[in-house]
Amino acid sequence: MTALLEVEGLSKNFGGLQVASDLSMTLKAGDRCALIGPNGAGKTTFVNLVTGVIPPSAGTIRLDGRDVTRLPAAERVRLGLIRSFQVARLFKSMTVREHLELAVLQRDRRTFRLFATVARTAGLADEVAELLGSMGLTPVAHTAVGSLAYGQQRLLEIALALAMKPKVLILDEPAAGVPHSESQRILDAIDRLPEDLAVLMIEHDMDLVFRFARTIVVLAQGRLLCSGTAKEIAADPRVREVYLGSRTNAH
Amino acid sequence: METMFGIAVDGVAYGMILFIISVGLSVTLGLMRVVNLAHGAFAMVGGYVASYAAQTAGLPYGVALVVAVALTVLAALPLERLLYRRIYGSANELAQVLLTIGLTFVIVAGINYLFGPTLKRIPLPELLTGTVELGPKAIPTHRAFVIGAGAATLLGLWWLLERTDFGIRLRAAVDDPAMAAALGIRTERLYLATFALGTGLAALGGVLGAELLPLEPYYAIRYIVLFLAVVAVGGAGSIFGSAAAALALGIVDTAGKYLIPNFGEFFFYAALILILFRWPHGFFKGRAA
Amino acid sequence: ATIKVGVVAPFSGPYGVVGKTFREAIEIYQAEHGKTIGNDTVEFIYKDLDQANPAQSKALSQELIVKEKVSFLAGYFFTPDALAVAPLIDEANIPCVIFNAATSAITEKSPRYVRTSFTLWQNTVPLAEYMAKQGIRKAVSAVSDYGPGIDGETAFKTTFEKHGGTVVDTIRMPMKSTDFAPFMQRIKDSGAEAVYAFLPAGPPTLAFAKAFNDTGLKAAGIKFFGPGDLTQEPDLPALGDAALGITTFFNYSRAHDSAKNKAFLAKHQEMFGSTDTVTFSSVGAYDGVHVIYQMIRNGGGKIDGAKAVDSVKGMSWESPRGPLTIDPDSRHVTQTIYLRTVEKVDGKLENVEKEAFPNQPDYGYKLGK
Amino acid sequence: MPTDPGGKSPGSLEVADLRAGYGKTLILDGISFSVPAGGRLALLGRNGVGKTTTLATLVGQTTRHGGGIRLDGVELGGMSSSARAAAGLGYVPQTRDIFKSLTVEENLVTGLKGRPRCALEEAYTLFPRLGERRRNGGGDLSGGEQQMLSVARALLGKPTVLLLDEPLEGLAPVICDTLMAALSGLDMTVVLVEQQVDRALEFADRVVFLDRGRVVHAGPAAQARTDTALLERHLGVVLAA
Amino acid sequence: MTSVAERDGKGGAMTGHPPLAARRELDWIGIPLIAAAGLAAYWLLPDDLALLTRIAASALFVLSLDLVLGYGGIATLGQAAMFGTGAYAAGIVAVNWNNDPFAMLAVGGLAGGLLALVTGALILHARGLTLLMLTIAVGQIVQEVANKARDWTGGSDGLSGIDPAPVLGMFRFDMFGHTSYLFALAVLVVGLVVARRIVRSPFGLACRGVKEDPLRISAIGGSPKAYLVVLYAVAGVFAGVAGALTAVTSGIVGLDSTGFSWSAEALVMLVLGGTGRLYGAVIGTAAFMGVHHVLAANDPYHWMAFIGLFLIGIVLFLPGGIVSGVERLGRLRRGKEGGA
Ligand SMILES: Nc1ncnc2c1ncn2[C@@H]1O[C@H](COP(=O)(O)OP(=O)(O)OP(=O)(O)O)[C@@H](O)[C@H]1O
Ligand SMILES: Nc1ncnc2c1ncn2[C@@H]1O[C@H](COP(=O)(O)OP(=O)(O)OP(=O)(O)O)[C@@H](O)[C@H]1O
Ligand SMILES: [Mg+2]
Ligand SMILES: [Mg+2]
Repeated sequence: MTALLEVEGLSKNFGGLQVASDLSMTLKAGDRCALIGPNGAGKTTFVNLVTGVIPPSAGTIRLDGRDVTRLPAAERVRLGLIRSFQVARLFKSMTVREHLELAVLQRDRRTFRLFATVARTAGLADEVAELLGSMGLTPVAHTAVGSLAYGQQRLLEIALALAMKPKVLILDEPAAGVPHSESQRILDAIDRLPEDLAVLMIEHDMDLVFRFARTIVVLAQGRLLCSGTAKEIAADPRVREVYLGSRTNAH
Repeated sequence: METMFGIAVDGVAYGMILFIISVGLSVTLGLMRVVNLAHGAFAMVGGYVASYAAQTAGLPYGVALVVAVALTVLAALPLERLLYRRIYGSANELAQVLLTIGLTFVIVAGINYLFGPTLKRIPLPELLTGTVELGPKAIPTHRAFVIGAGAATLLGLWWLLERTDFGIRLRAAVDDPAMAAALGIRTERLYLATFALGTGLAALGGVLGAELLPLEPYYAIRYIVLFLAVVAVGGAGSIFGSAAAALALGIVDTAGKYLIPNFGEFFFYAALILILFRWPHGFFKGRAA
Repeated sequence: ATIKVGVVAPFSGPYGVVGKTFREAIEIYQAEHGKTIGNDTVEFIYKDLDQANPAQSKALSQELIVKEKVSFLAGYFFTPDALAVAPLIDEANIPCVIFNAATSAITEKSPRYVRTSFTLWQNTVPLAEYMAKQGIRKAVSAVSDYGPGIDGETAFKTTFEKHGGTVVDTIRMPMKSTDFAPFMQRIKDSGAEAVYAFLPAGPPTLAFAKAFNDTGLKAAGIKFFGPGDLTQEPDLPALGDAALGITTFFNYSRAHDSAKNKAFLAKHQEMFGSTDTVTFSSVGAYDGVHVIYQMIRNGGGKIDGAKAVDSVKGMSWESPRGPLTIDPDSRHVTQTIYLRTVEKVDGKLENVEKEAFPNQPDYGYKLGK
Repeated sequence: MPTDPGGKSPGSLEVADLRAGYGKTLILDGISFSVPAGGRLALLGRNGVGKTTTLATLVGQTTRHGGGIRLDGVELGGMSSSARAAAGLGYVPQTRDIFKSLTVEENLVTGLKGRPRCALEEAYTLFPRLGERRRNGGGDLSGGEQQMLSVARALLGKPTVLLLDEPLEGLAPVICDTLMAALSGLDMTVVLVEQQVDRALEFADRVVFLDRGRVVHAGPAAQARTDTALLERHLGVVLAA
Repeated sequence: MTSVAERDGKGGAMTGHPPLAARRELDWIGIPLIAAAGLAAYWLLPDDLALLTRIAASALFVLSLDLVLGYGGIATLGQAAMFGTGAYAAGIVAVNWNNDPFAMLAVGGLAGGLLALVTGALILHARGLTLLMLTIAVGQIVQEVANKARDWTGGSDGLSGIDPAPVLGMFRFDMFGHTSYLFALAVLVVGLVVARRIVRSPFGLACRGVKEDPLRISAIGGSPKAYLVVLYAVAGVFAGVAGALTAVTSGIVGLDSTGFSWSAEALVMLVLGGTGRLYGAVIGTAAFMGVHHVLAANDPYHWMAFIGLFLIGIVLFLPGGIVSGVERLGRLRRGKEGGA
């Protein structure tokens, strides 16, 4: 299968602090990969580098064969590299529905229409309704996001990412703040995604990681510690020491 | 060479005056996140009190200065309780603008009513009149005094805000008032104290700067853009930033006036745009978002 | 019947004191001469225009004409505000008596303008001639960068050079300047013997005068001349001793020594408790009302704008500032310009008149575009 | 249980018929529970049932419509947030609420409540990570580091009652171990809200389940741990064996 | 597992956000209402057309500010730069080449839009106080240029002698102001309709997103700055047309039309009326200028104190502006009806 995302020798330092050193990784279509590692290992930084929120000190990033290392974040999004945020980042006074409308319009590059009407944009309503349904957000469609419970905001984060029709989807702790009872909903949504896209998930909830991931990559102190299948990782003594601790078991 | 020296000396002297009248705004705007457009009004009130104390009541300059600062702060405290307290928080920026403009109008009208529309002055003591020689340049003694006062203010504020627990608590309370309160920080008293500090500095600036920005009821509105410029260039909330900005703007303004007086204004604002283009958050990255 | 006069002037805002002087002068005139002429009562209606804002000036004047049905417009402190009403007064055929706005070109724009104040040219020409006569060869001009300032600069340069002097540097200072030290340095560096300076009355004049002293220009023997806006009476107490010895040319000083002025001041003292606010704009308004009264009298109760203006062309009278004549051509007052020096009189700073230059017309009329 | 029997250590918390919400919206509809001094209560429930609101009401960040909060017999209900903190409440909010513009060390200083600066070492010993980052801006920290900072900041003030809202969220499993061990060693009253039900029940001695702003079950934690039906009913989860 | 959605559905309905819906409704009747009120004023206050004309033209200007501030979150104290540029452009064209009022409006809008486009591209990377200062600086520079270009603009004397041709060759701009007012009112209403359209377009939606969180917009693939620049330019067109409208109806343009205080006054009027609601701009302008007019007429000396107290009162008792008060009333009434 084709490599959708190729990262080579990616490095970043903040002042004297080396947060990413020489990271390389490849995501192919159909990959379901989890990125784990101790707090402050550099996972979010890695995502920020890949998505273009911060510029790398060294290294290259290729998306679908194209070098995007110097492209601005928005440009990468348009090429299908989508992320969700670790802490929900939403437009507080806009409704759930408006969020999804905006995302879909933006994806289709229809946002510079000054004299069109959102309500009458062809196909929009149906697609938004479907997205709302898939995350169980239909009942709160007209609620301003500011007064949603945190868990629902997380679900909307995911819905937004899906609305962008990603090729590569990066989820930064998608289940943080979502109770176990509902994290299944997120996994279900991921399961329903087309097979030809790649998903990278960062998560500290090992239940979720082991249920989701086909491969796991472990990061520690800005370096790649090891990678492998869930079983291999769970058994790896180094990973147990720096990250998992003694309690966790792979299912 | 001599020209350059002249520009530098005049520029620094002007810059220090700008600093001393703007730094109070940096405190309220940068640290408390209140777009306090009434800053000029408080400076003006300070100036008028000093003028009254020195001219009508015949107090010596130093005493008048202290009285002015104290009275202005006293007068401002109820305002904090009644008005400002309700508009803290960055969600309220527009309300802040509106309220402080309204307050400014009221103060302007009040001063106009009480003291009349004509210019007022604060007589200088013998000691501060005349000039001091600085090589080939002579600068007015009063300005030299202001430079000294500015330097002292700078150090004092820096110490207070960066080196004491008061400073840390204050910045915490501004960053997230609810959490600060949950940690036991008495945010209301802290705000009150900081507001008092800001107004006190405004009054101090109003008195010390009166030679340059003469006192009249419209003082409150006339110079607010100048104050904002200093704070923006310095980075709101940064004391050293304000000083650096004031000096830079003072020198730019002086150079512009001296070298191309016919385009002085143009030069000043063009420089301002360039500086803000290069340092969009001010010289010292501001605390206010 | 009631004849209404609409007065547009700043009554609030930074120039609020101007409106106040207008109003005081009008009330004094009416107290002295009565509110009625024949069977008609003269009523003044005031509109506040706090800053130069021609569009607003026009709207207010329009309201005065349409709603209040005034027969005269008067006041106008700023040039653009006065210029704004030209089409209105022509359409409505109403005389407009300008109490202050000092750009020469105004009266060219409509035959219905009459002006009782002064122009920069009027003050500056005798000033420049005087400087030349004093043997001054090299001078600098420093003016505020706006219409009247540039009028002053042109008037000064033309006249001074015509009389053999050289203007070594012309400095236009931004209106919003607060620090004048750099300009002073430049004046010093220019090697001039004297400086001609004009700033509109207000806060900057104070900083300017202070800077002139503080930076040692005065000590260096550089002579200072300017129109009298710089030392207008209400600002003198604030200027303090820094003002002592400043020489200005102007059409009116509160200290003018004449029976008419004494009477005016006495009445002012009686009605308003002090004479602190009395200054050039007071007499501008006072004489303006005089002209309006005369127009009403001439018309015998009927007011036809064009005819009313015609009827006062060439009119002469004695004003608190001295003898005045309305020039039939420019409709601007020809008057005496005085050389004054700031001195302490009975512990109060005053512009004390030293020399008089009678019959000065508006030299600027129909000179510009 | 670490509380010494008859011990005089303060920290008994009593909540009676608490009704509160945001503005006019009522979220808590009469909640009552009590924790003895040194006791540990787990407050559990599904998404959006009002756990956070309960803790926020205890520290005075919501609108209280009625009911009482007593700490060692003293009514806190009418007090300001800062006065409650002075009375002994410590709070770790769900959203962490780090002061983003302050450095790590300055953040910790705000939690000292008058203790000397050398006490900061306690925090650095508990979370060495924070020691390494002490000069960093609080806003630059990674998610988990912020969580550590928030917990450490609350602990530094030596509260008599500690309110923890999902303190394990975003922490690596090893760090969770460390933190839970540290919390177990503390001699203070703790109210814990946590998604990791197994850890919460292991830690607590009593448990309260909330649903839609009401208490729907209260009992010993040990019993709840084994009662799968109970957990299924109130949380919708089944604990791994 | 019980359905979470059901429970949260209830929560959602409870915390549902009526203001938005209410806002929409009012927004729709708002424009016809303004047009009707404008016409009513024409009959009721025939002697005050000069004031009414100024209100209409100013409202259009404040509306332009609402677009940038209320819908884009661009804090500006330099909107008058575009207003003044439009006014001067229209005036210069009228004096030298073509005095047709529609041509003047077109030129003014074009000039304002162009200036906004160029300066916006230059300064809109900044936020907050920095941006505020940059807008002020641009305004000051424009004013300085207008002051220096005396040959074209008349400098501080103002650009006078603008004599617009009759509208459609039939209606002369006379001193009674009938034509001026109806013309200004018509332009304002058209402006409102266009603005409403823009605000509810996909572009308007995106701008609201940028206002709340520009970073999030780039995370869904948009360029916040591009939106803001376009919005700024569009608002610049509105401001330019407003300036041209003032030039048409007053026949003169002064330096004040580019000034800081005019920008600041517009801001006050907008916040007074309520930001982010188009008709808030109109109501705020009418309220401010109306109150000013009445107070200044009765007591020109101290109107300022009253205006100041009025502003303070609004902030304390009616945050969100006059319009929010109206909305609150509307909601109250609806609530009662629902309860009955
Ligand atoms: N802008 C910055 N300046 C300085 N240090 C930074 C900055 N951003 C991140 N760091 C540091 O880089 C390290 C890596 O942070 P990152 O957010 O990538 O961690 P993470 O792996 O996502 O951790 P977590 O699981 O806790 O979210 C942290 O120690 C953090 O303090
Ligand atoms: N600021 C707010 N304004 C209005 N309603 C709010 C606010 N915060 C929360 N709510 C509502 O209060 C209810 C309870 O929220 P709360 O945050 O207490 O739940 P929780 O039990 O902590 O849930 P979670 O597990 O998601 O953290 C929810 O329905 C939520 O929508
Ligand atoms: Mg992270
Ligand atoms: Mg919660």
